[in-house]
Order: sequence, then structure tokens, then C-alpha cells
Amino acid sequence: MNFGPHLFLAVLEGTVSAFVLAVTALGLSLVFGVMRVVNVAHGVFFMLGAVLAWWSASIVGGQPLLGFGLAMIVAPLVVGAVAVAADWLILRRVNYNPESTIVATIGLLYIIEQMVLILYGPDARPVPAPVYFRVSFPWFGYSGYKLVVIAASAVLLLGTWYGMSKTKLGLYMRATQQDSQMAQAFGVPVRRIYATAFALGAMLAAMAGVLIVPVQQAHYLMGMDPLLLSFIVVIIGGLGSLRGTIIAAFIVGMSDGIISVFFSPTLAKILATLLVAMVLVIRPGGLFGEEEP
Amino acid sequence: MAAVTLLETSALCKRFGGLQAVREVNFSLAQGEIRAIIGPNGAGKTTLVGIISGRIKPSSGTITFKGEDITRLKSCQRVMRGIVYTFQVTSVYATLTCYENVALAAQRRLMTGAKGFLTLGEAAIAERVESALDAVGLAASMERPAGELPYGYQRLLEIAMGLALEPELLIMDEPTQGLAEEEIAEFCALTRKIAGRATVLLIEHNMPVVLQLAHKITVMDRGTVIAEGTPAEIEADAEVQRAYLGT
Amino acid sequence: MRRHGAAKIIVLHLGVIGLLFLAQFFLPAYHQSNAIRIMVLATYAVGYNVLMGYTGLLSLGHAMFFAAGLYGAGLTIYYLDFTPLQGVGFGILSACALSFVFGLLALRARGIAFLIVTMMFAQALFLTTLYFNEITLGDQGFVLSEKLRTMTIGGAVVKFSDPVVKYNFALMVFSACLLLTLVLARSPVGRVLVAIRENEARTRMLGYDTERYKLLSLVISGTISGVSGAAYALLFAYIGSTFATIQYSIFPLLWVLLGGVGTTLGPLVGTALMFYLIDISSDYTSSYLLVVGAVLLVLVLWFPKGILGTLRERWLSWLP
Amino acid sequence: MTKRKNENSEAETNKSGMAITRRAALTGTLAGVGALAGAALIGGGTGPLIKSARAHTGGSADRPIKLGFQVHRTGIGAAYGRWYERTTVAAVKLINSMGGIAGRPIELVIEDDGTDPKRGAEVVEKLATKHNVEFIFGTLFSHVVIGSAPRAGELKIPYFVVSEGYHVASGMLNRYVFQPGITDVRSQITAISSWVLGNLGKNVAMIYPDYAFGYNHRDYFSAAAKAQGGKISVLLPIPPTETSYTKYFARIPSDTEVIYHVMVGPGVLTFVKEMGEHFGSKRPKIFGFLDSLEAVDMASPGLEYLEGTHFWEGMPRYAGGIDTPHERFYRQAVGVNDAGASIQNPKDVSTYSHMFGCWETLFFIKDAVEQSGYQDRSPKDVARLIETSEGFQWLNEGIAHPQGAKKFDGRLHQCFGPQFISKVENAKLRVVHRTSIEDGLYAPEANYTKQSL
Repeated sequence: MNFGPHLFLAVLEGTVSAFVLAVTALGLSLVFGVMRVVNVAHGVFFMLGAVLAWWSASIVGGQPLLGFGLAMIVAPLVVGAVAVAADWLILRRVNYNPESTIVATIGLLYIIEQMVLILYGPDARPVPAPVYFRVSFPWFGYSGYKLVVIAASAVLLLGTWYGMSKTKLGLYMRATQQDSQMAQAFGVPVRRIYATAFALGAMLAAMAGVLIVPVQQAHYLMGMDPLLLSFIVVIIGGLGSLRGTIIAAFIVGMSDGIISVFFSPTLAKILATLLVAMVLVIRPGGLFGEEEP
Repeated sequence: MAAVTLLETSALCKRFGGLQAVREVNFSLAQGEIRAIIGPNGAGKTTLVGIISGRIKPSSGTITFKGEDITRLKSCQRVMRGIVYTFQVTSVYATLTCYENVALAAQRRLMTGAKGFLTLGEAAIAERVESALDAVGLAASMERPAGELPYGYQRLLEIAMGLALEPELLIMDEPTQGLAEEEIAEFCALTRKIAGRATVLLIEHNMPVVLQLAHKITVMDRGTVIAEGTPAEIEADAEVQRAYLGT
Repeated sequence: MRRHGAAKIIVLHLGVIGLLFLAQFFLPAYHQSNAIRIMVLATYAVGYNVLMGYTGLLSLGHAMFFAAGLYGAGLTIYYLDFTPLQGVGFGILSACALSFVFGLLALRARGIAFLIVTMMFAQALFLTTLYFNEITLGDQGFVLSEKLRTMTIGGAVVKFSDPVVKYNFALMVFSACLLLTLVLARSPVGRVLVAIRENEARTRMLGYDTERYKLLSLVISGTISGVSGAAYALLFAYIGSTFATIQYSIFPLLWVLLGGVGTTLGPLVGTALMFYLIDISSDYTSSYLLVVGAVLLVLVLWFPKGILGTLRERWLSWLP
Repeated sequence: MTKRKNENSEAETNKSGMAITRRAALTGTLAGVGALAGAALIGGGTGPLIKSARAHTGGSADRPIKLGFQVHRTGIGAAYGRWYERTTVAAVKLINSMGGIAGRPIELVIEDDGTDPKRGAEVVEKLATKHNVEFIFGTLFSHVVIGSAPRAGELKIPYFVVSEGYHVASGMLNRYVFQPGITDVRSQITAISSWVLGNLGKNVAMIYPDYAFGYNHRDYFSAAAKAQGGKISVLLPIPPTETSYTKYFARIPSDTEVIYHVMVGPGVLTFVKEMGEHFGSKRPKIFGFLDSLEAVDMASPGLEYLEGTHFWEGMPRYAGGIDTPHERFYRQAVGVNDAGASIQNPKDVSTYSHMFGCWETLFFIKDAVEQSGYQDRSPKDVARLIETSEGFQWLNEGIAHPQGAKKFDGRLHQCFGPQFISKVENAKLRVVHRTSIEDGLYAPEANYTKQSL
């Protein structure tokens, strides 16, 4: 294929992965920003979303659109409930200590992953896309559903932005993010805000999982990559900066796609990884985070 | 001024974004004196001593210490030249014992070259630790975790850590804040004792303490030095009155 | 505290090493081979603990140092006809060099950003082992034959496939690294590292160039991890990119947390416990990771300082 | 040519009892062929053999023979591992109902290795030294095999892998490791290459995972193409962390005639779907290794695009691909229906192209034990078992080897069997070509019999 179309294709692919990544990472960023903890189990929430999408699809049978709709309701609810339970039973009891939270969420990751293995099995299971059409460009064809993924992700991102900036809940969250003690003093129910942030973060991951599963299949180990990438995105974007997170998702998603045009696949991955790491080395606070003192 | 100049700053400036925290400060300290810097909140006192100790990089200007330009030195290098800073908010290592806290300071002077790294005897450290803790009257609390000490003692521990570094210039930021009446008296006695060995630079709000201790007072307001002189001169200075009373 | 209990501490550590030595004479074969593995992997945890436990820097990329030791030893023995000990030496040097260069770059980042940078460099190294698959044979890896693992030392033929040699080599490696960290922990340098962990800014104002100390700590930590990787290559004869995956960066973190962060013997305790936890629970369920997960939760909720950390806090305050 | 030479050298290196062994192998398997009605009948068929073995082992006939089964129950190999386990259990049940191995019932000790080479080595140690099993078998993923094999060699325990990797035959492992139940990947590629190049096209783009399994395809198919006047238009190794493939399709030159794909792991459906979206109807011919689609229903959404494309199969998933009573018997015994899925749950698709290896390996072990007179893990018996196994030359088609007859090369510790090329028609796989054993032979690069025991 010629260079131009090839690059166009890479950009298209980069855009899709950037949008899904943005939704996933936004969830992590929310948790990070508001609670100042690292949630290692974020990837399994993503995976749970995908698995629940399969489950929804298999319940409704041959109607992909219905299954997708059901998944978009069920997955966030179930995963949100799991997250609230985790917050209540574990995180709250370790006082959101950053290190303890990392260990606890690693434990949670193992537990959820193994439960899924027992209940759902080791197979990668496909889920039909709710809408299927192929977009024909002169040089190659492209999945129409992927364009739907872009649109749906954009809606989720806008929704989150609206929620954070225009609602009382968003105000509470931002207040907690700035200074949780001060927020508490002003009557913000910080504990409940923590639980809500944790649940919302998990729900975003779950919805990203639902969105991606018609492209990628549900598998019990699928959470690792989105977890690592989300981590990277959140840090590059700057801790707790939602705008930064979204921009970083594009940098990471795009660089992966575009570098792959010029180098052999694995070398491209190596270079993309190092490039992103160097961003952090040069700007340790992330691109949009506060300068470190 | 007959005395030898220990430290001198020239045209020191620091901007934080749009805020000019320190502007064009020319400041000098004579060896052996006790100097107090006073001024209203936000006058730039902490920023100034921050720049002198190396915690904050100046935007422009130079600092000379014992004739050497130290503007570009890192804070840890300045410590080794004898500029020691004790914190405004006590920041002793709460989980470590008093001994450990002071030992960290005491061993610093001994750790020079590979030899100091590898073969440092604990006895030499212990001796210094004991004398520093003795000097502030904390010898009895040696094995207690610093975090368990009452606040006043933590401040004293902070000073002991400063002493163990064998300072030539000891900078103390608000040392009497939060101390009880009798503790303040002890502190004043201690400071006089220290002044025999080192130059002392104080940032202090407590005027009786300043007037009692300082040989000379520097008054800052809005990032500049507005007056300097003996306690008596400063008390009489009209401009200082204005700055403090806000008239 | 620092000045007391020196005798007790020395007795404890030499006692542990002595017990490990004696164990080879009465342990059944199975537990003996487990002990070899545990000692080698505990060395890895010991290295990790220097950085995490004593300096307070959390890394999720230590697999790169383990892998540097593993590949440094494995490749030179396999391709360049290095003797086993030369290979191990080269492996250790590789890890040392890597940790130094990596430290110069990565220590600019702090806190969570440092964690991510470690993770990403490790990921890049993992992909590199795949990219140069003509040499490394990628994920499939390669094997050091018995012949390559044999050498003569002072006229005696030493086979590193022989269980007795294996056991004692593992013991030597572990003991050396354990004693090194003990000396480090009780030295003035160790004191500074702990101070950095507790409050870096304050430590700088005590005249310490904390950047250099962190670099030193990272290099020691990375090198010990490399020692473990090199020993692993030699004793278990398999070199593959699995060992460079993130999984192998998480392992030492878990072992150290379980045993007790910032305790000299915690890594050994944690590694051994986790090993047997997996081994025994896998007899009852194929979801042994479920058990591991549950143990982690119990740990965090009730023993946040790990086993030795909890012991130290409650009863044995002299534990180093 | 080479084949004949091999046999000669074998006869030279392995004089003791060779002739007897070879004949006995023949009798045993022939007897198996004769008895197809069921387990009881087979037991009768191999009766004489068992009896002689009993006489051999004397009073210890009822002492169970413990076999260690190293399986991927968790980790990335779990989908395969589950079916390996079912096949193994079925084979053990059958063998035990036939009177066991040398009259001793098999006692299976199963250990999960998490598809991890470190744990794999630990599991080998555990099986050998804690459970004291006689042999270990069943390991599948190459990196786990290679990580575990050195320990098996050091512990001097026979280690029978069912991995299809080229690691055994390449000589990188040791004399204790055998792969008698499944053809290695180099042979598979060699076998199918001339059909692919001759029937689909000579200008081939290769897409393979950027790890060892993929390198075998890269190296041996490229070599075959070169030898047969073909051309590799592009090599596309895919990093294992990749989840999206579209961007790589752009690298495929437009004059490419055939896309040769082999992917492992959960990404394969995405791969196929994205291939369909990218190329649409203007596609090159497509040939793939079914490894990608093991345990995946061919009628899965997204796989429609594979209609009309070709696949390598190790053993035809859909009934009728091998139309023999043994195949039907085997299929029934492991609980698989005509579409290659579990009889109990038709949505649970098997790994039919590989799992037969477990079955055949167990029968190989049975033959090796019985013919060597092996009794326990004493060095002498183990040596006899290994030398006897190395003497095997043919594994005849039958209940014991339902996938087809196999040539066994004692120097390589590797068997060579037929391969199948199937076409996807109506979301089913129909066999269009069956290779001969000779198609898959290559110049050997190793000789384990020269290693000391």
C-alpha cells in the first residue's frame, strides 16, 4: 500500500484505540485524582465489562443490538457494585494508604480473574457487533463498528466531562481532589465521594470493555494491557488531570499507530514505549500535572 | 563594620510566576553575630533563607559565603560548607529514634570519600550524637521515637540535628513557634550558647525574643529589606512601624 | 537502638544461614530442590527490598534487572563459551550497568511516575528480547546444556546440574547478598537510605546528595536482582523472555510485602511462604491464584507490615 | 534416501534387543488395529502382550503406575489444557480398562503449571520428587517445555511432551525428552508447503506471532518457498502485546497471492475479522494454521470471512475427515461430537488438532514400558525404557494412534505423522488434502542417542 493511505489507516486505527483508551484511562484518572490511590484492579473491571457483554449477548440470542444495549446497562451496574463492595470492604479499611491499596487491588485482581476463569472459562469468546457495516475506502476497507466505537467513546467522555464540571457531584469530586480535609470541613461527604469515584472509575472501564468486545473478544486475561496503557496515560497526562488524560490517550494511541508505519511491529512497540517513558523522564510531573516542588 | 563578612547576597531576586517574592536583596552577615529577620507575613523572609540554604533557586543575583560564590551549589553542598537550615514546621523523622535522627546529621561530616562510606565507626558518631543531644537537653530521650516527643522537644531535636552538622551558619525558621513560656527561655539560653560557635540567622515573629537575642535585625516587607540595625534602632524606626501597623 | 543488639542480630543471620546449610542434609529431595529455588528467588527479593524497603522507591520494573542477569549469564555461556562463573559475572555486570544507566534517566521521575517509568523500561526490555529473537530465541528461550554448566575449579570438576553443587551455590549467593544488605542496613549509608524513605527533602537539608544515594540504592538493588537472575540461568538452565514480563516484576514486590518491607530476612520469609502457599494450595485447587489473592487481602487488612514487620512492631524491636 | 541411512545407523548404535523390540511394537499395534469394537475387545487383542509383561513384572502387577500429567489449567494455555486433560483422562480410562500398563493400573497425578516456564520446572520437580511418578507427560506450550525439560533431564525422569514445537527434534533438549504423540511444527510446515505453493499461489505474505512458534513458520516455510520457486512478499511478526491488526495489513503488497497466517492466543478472532474488513472481497488466497482457531467455533460471528479459505489441521475436527473406525472410536471416547465439540455442551469446541497427541503419547508410553520390561525409576530401567523407545520406528494406525500411522525417529525423539489441509465450507472444515509422512520429513539436525544417560 502507498504511504499516504497507509498513514491514513494508521491514524484511523490510532484514533480508535485512543478513544477507547481515553475512556478506560479516564476511569483510572478519576480514582487517582480523587482518592490518590492506584487501582491495579482497573484492568479486570475492563475485562468484567467485556465478559458481561458476552453474557448479555448470549442471553438475548440473535439480537446483537439488544445484547449490546443490555450490556451497556448491566456491565456498569454490576462492575460498579463490585467496586463499591471493594471500597467498602477493603480500601476504606486500609484508609486508602497508597501502598496498601496497590497490594489490595493486586489481590482483588487475582481473585476476580480466577473467579472469571472458573465461571466463564479460559476461552476467548466473540460478541457480535450491535451494528455491522464495512466502510470501503479506495485503498482498503474498514470496520464500521469501529467508527461507532469512536462515537460512543466520545459520548462517554463528554458525559464524564459534563458530570465533573456541571453537576454537584462533580463539584464535590473536584473539591475532594483539591483537598479532601478541606472538602470534609465544608460538608462534602468525602467517604461517599470516594466510593462513588471508585465505582464511576470502574464503570467507565466496564463500558470501555463493552465497547471493545465486538472488536476484541472477551477473555479472562484481557485486562492487563488496558491496565498498563491506562497507567501510562494517566501519568503522562498528569495526576488527576482529566484534560491531560485525554490528550495523553491520544499521544499514546496515535504514537503506537503511526510509529508502526515506519518500523517493524515489535521495534515500533519498543520505540513507542521508550518514547512515552522519556516524556516522563523529561517531565516527571506529566505533561499537564503540577510541577513537582 | 569591623567584623569579617560571612555571607553576602547581591541583587537577589525570586519570582514565582507573577509574584516577586524577593527583589534585589543585598544582605550581609558578619561572622559570630545573631541576626534576626522580621517582617509581616509574605514579606519574603522564608524565601530569602530558602535561597540562602539552597532549597530555592534564585531567579537572579548571587550569594557569597566566606568569599566563595555558592549561588550554583546544591543545598547539600552548602550544608557541607557550613550552612545549616532548621525547618519552620518540625520535620524530624518521626518513626526513627532521637539517636537516629541526630546520628544522620552527625555522620554527615564524617562521611567523606570512600573510606568514610565503608569504615565509619559507630563510636565516633555516637560521641557527636550524645554531645548534640546533651546540648539541647534531650540526652534522656535518646532511644525514643522522635514522633512520640512533645512538640517543644521536637523543635529542640531539630536544633540538635542542626548542631550535629557543625554549622558555621545556623538558620532557624520560626524556632519558638508553638513553644511554651519556659521553653522559650531555654531556647534563648541555648541560642546564646550556640552563638559562641556559629553565626545564627533567625526568622522570628516573637518580638521579645528578637529584641533579647539579636545583635542586629533585618526588616523585610514585600520582598525587599526596608531597614536594618540594632534592636534599639529598629524599635525607633518609623518605616518599620508603618510596615507592621500597615499605615 | 542502632547500637544495641549487634550480637543478637549477627547470631540470628548466621544462624539462618547455618540452618539453611544444615537443611540440605535432612530435607527430602523435593523440599531440597524447592529450597534451592527459594534461595535464588529470595535473593531477587533481597535486591528488591533494598530499593523498596530501605529507600522507599516502588518499582514495577525489576524484571529488567533479573532478566539482565539471566540473559547476561545465559547468552555469554551459550554463545561465547564463557565458563559458568564468568557468565554469572558478566550477568551481574550487565545488571549493574543497566541499573546505573536506567537510574540516571529514571530517577528524575518521582513517586508514581517513577513506578510507571520502571514499568515501561522493563516492558521495552521484554520486547527487545523478542525483537532479537535470532539470538535470544524470544519467548521460547533456550537451554544451557549440562556440558555448558560444567567447569573445573582448582582441578575439581564442578557440575552446576548436580543438586549438591546447586544447593550450595544458591546458598552462597543468597548468604552473600543477605549479609551485604545487613551490613548496608546497619551502615551509615543504610541510615541515609532510610532517611530518604522517611523524608527526602529533609535529608537533602542534612547535606546528603539524595539523588546519588538513590542511584546507589538502585544500582545495588538492580545488581542483586541481576545476581539472582544469573544464578537462576545457571542453576535452572533455562533462559526465556517470560522472565522479563511484568509478572516477574510483581513477584518480588509480593514476596517482600509478605515477608516484611524493610526487614533483612523478610524477603526470604516472604519468598518461601509464597512458594509453599502456591505449591500447597495447587494440590487442592487449580485456582491457586485465588488463594494468593485472598492472602494478599488478609495481609493488607491485618498485617500491613508483613510477617517480620509485624513481629518487629509487636515483639522483636531489634530486628534489622 | 536419508531415511534408509538413518535406520542403518540406528541399528548400529542400538544393537541390544532392537530386533525384538521392533517386532513386538508391530504385533502390539497390529493387534490393536484388529480390535475395534471397544475397550474389552482391545484388551483381548493385546492380551498376549500384557501377559508377557505381567510375567516380566512378577508380583508387582497390581502396584499402580503413577504418571505425572503437567497441564496448563490456568494461564494463556488454559483453553488447550482443559481438552488435553479430558483426552488424557479418557485415554487413561481406556488403558486401565484394558488392564493398565504392563498389568499395572495407571494412577494419574495432575499438576497445573499455569502455562509458565518457571512453574513448569517446579511442577516437574514436584511430580518427580514429591509424588514420585514414573514419567511426566503432556506439556504443551513451547516455552514451558523448554523451561521444564532441563529439570527432567537432571532428575533423569522420562518426559513426554505434546507440544508440536521443534524444540525436541532440534536437539536443544536432552535425552529424557520425547515427543512421540504429535508431529513437530517444522515437519508440519514442510509437509503442507508444496500443496500451498502449488495450489494457492507462489507469492506469499506471512503473518505470525513474534515468538518462537512464529519463527518456525517464518524459517521453514520461507525455506520451502525458496526451494520451490515461491517468494515471500513480506514477513509480519506481530508483537504478543498487540490487540489490533489492521495497521499491519497495510504492509501487505498488492500483488500478494497468498496470506499465510498463524496466530495463537485470544487475538485470533479480531485478526480474522479485521482481515475481512480490510481486504473485503478483493482478497488474496488465505491459508492458516488452525492453532489459531482451536477451541473456537467456526460459526462464531466474525469468522464468516474465512469461508473458502484453507487451513492446516493436525487432526480433522469434523467427523469424516479421517474415515476410520479408530477415529470414530477415539472421538466417542474423548466425548466429542461430529462437529468437534463436546457431546455434553456443543458450544464447547475442542482442540481437536492437537489433543490426540496426549492419547497417542499414553499409548506410546504403554508400549515402551511393556516392551522394555520397565519396572521402576531405577537408572537401569529408565535407560532400558529410553533405549527401547529410541528403537521404535513405526507407530501403526489404530485405536492407539487414531490420527494415522507415524514414523518415529529415535535419534530425534520425534514422531512424524500425516497432516491435513481443509477448506472452510459452510462454516465447517472439509479435508481436501492429506499429506504423506514422507512430505514432512527433513534432514535431521540432532541425535539424542549419542548423549549419555
